[in-house]
Amino acid sequence: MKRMVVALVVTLALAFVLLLTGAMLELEPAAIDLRAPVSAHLADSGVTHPVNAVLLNYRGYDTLLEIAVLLLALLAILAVVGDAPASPSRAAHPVLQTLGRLATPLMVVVAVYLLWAGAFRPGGAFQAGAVLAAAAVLLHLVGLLPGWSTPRLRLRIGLAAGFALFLAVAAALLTQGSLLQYPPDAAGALILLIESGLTVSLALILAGLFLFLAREEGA
Amino acid sequence: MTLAFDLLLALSLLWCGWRTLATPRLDRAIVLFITFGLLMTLTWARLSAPDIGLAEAAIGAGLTGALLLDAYGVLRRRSAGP
Amino acid sequence: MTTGFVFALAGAALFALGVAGVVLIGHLLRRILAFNLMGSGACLVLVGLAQRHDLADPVPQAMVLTGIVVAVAATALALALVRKLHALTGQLELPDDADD
Amino acid sequence: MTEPLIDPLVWLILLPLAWATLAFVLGPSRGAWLGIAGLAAQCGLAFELAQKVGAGGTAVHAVGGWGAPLGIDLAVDGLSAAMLLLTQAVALPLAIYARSYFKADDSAGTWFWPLTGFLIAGLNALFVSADLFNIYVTLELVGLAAVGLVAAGGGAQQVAAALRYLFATLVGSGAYLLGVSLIYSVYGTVSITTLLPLVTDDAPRLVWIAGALMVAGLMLKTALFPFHFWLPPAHGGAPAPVSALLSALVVKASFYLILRLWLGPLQPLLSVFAWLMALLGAAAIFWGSWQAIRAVKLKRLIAYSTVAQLGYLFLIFPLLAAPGALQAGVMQVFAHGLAKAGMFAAAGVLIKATGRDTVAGLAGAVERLPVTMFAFALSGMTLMGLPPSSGFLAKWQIIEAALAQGQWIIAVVVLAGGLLAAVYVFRVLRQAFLLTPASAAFAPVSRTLEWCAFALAAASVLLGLRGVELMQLLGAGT
Repeated sequence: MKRMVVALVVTLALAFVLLLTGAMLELEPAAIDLRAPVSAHLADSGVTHPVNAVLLNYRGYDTLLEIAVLLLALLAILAVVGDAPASPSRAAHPVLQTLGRLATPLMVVVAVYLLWAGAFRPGGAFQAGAVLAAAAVLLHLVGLLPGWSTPRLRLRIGLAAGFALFLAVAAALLTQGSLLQYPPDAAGALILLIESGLTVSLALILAGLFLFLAREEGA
Repeated sequence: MTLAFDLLLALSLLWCGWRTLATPRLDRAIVLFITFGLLMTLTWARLSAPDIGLAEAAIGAGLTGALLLDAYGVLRRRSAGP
Repeated sequence: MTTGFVFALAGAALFALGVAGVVLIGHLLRRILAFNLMGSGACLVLVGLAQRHDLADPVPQAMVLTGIVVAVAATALALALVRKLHALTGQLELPDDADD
Repeated sequence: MTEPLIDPLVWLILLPLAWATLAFVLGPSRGAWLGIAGLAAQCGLAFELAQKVGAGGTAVHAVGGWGAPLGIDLAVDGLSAAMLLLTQAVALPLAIYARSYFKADDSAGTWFWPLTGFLIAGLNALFVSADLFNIYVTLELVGLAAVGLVAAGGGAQQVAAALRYLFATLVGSGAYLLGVSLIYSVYGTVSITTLLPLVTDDAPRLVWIAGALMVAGLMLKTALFPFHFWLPPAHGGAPAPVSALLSALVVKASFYLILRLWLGPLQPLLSVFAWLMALLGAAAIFWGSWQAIRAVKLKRLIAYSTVAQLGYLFLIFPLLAAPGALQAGVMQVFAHGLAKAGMFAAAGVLIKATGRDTVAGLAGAVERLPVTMFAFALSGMTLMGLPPSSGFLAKWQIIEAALAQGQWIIAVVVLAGGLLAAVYVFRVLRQAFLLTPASAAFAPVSRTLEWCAFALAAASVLLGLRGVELMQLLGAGT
């Protein structure tokens, strides 16, 4: 029985890949090419790097909801793990600890650079936040940062601030005519403001995904 | 020449993905998955998408890998423990 | 064969591999891995096929950045649930649906 | 043209996001009043929007001021306005219910408010989005919030149910995402409005595959038979207010999307699958009802009833050529949404009072909890389709549309489904009418809980008398 199911699923999967491949080969050029409007409005978007123009301006609403998804996932995790005491982090070898101490400021510098660079080349809040979060995870692994228990008010504010700021700016821009409608001359500054807030909160959330789990729950 | 490289990279992605699911040992599967993430980073670079490459390396391979390894460690300790 | 097309094909295969994995594998951690393969596959198809003439297209690239963040959020939640289940029952597979 | 600053369409998304975030920051346990106040305001906004749409056709909001296809458009027609109305109207009484339901030290209750806020925001955002990729993000918002609500503070069974649900919902949205990718590769856009004139019935094969993937993914999320396996444990195992939200609203969201695609851009392609959908719908009615008839646990019974009632929604697909079919489908969404919310709410009261989740333990319930049992019976009336309830109106409209097109077999399925529903509803009522056994101890239950359940159930019946307004709203801008 089990074997038949495996054979069936594998056959179906293979058939699907073949069908899809065949259909892909028939593709003709797309009816609409968004590259032209993306670059045509780049000057008004507040950033010069096209991907970030899409991410934060043209389709900024996607990004707003995506941050909501990330924050929500963290809330759901907190709801699942419940109130468990944070585990003490295990102290690693002193050499590793020194390395961790040295690497952290370096990673903070890299994060700030990525945030600033996002306006005109690859980089931005996500990458910067991820690097900061990686620094926190590293500190935890070498025993310099304990796992987090149920977050207190200050940490909760930090986790939610980036999203709240983004939401507030989005709503405030309704005065311009619609949600997230940046005025071209202020777009750059507003996007930088949002990205700075996001970097801090994203770093905390991404680190939180790790550090809230890094404890012995239940048992 | 670049086509050969692309094909090789695509095949390694598939092989790595397949081994992730098929290899009997869980720790190896996780290491293979992290390798898969790094190969994906390379792939995004080939697709002239360095933004995704950066995000994949940091989030896809890095953070997800750390989460998986940590979970594996806890589960193993718990199973081995009292 | 362009770079974009090669990786779109690989993406299609990865997606199928991931779905088959989620359906067939009982071990929960591996199911999470399979789900991630599936997500990566869909992202490769999105960017690869849009760039089948090897011209970078920022719109699908931005969408994939969104997709990656959503995937890590889902993965973290899934891992939290698996760890909780293991703490409560010692199991790493889903029990049969109890009262049917 | 509305003043953008007070556009109800936008605030229906921003407001729940705001109160959900605030509920988290201020401490998850302080969310109750925030949530209730927010939902009350949202009810007003949804009514305002429905009136506006009813009068003027559609409302469109171009986020960022770019307009599709470069930007993302939000668009509301009669169908989405109706869904928004239902969402707020069901969520508000359930929020009042939840405030009394969760005890102060209940860890599930502490997280209920922020998670529900994100859930409602996701649903509202989904109903107004006119962009396929944006819809993917809203689907994930809804899915992860729903999984979190099922798992919150729960034991092993709840966590296992949440995991099953999580994998189902992730595979569903994964398939949807691949479909969107293929659509983008063919047309270069994911805006529904832009796609509408582009997709024709001689579209390349890739578009067919994309349509099949998206609909299959959404069917998995709607728990259409045979993809229903995840629903009974999740809806049956969660706390009562959560079960009510999930059964009344969350599964409807993915059904709404199937309908939106079917009536919208994918219409030229999907019609060939109409009978397959109806067949699965009929199978869902019979299988779900049969399982409900056999169920030992009360909430399991109600969850299987959801599987069955969702089946009716898919019976309308072969009939969509007649305008009455869409109205019938939406009426069924409303009827089941209100009735099932009322029924799960009533079940929550019964379980709190008897201390256990079994049908057998209900003996004496009519005597001790008359309001709750009356609510249960009213909900049951809607599910069976007895006049004058909205369930009757929905089923009658399906039968009418079916007979008008000579599809009598669909009419037979609807009638048989009503009889089967009567069997499982009367099974519960009969048990509740038994004399209270000497051993039975009924714990006292808050009146608020009873009356919230009653309000929802009564609404499901009374809507049958005011169905015309809803039909008029649906007619606007579709």
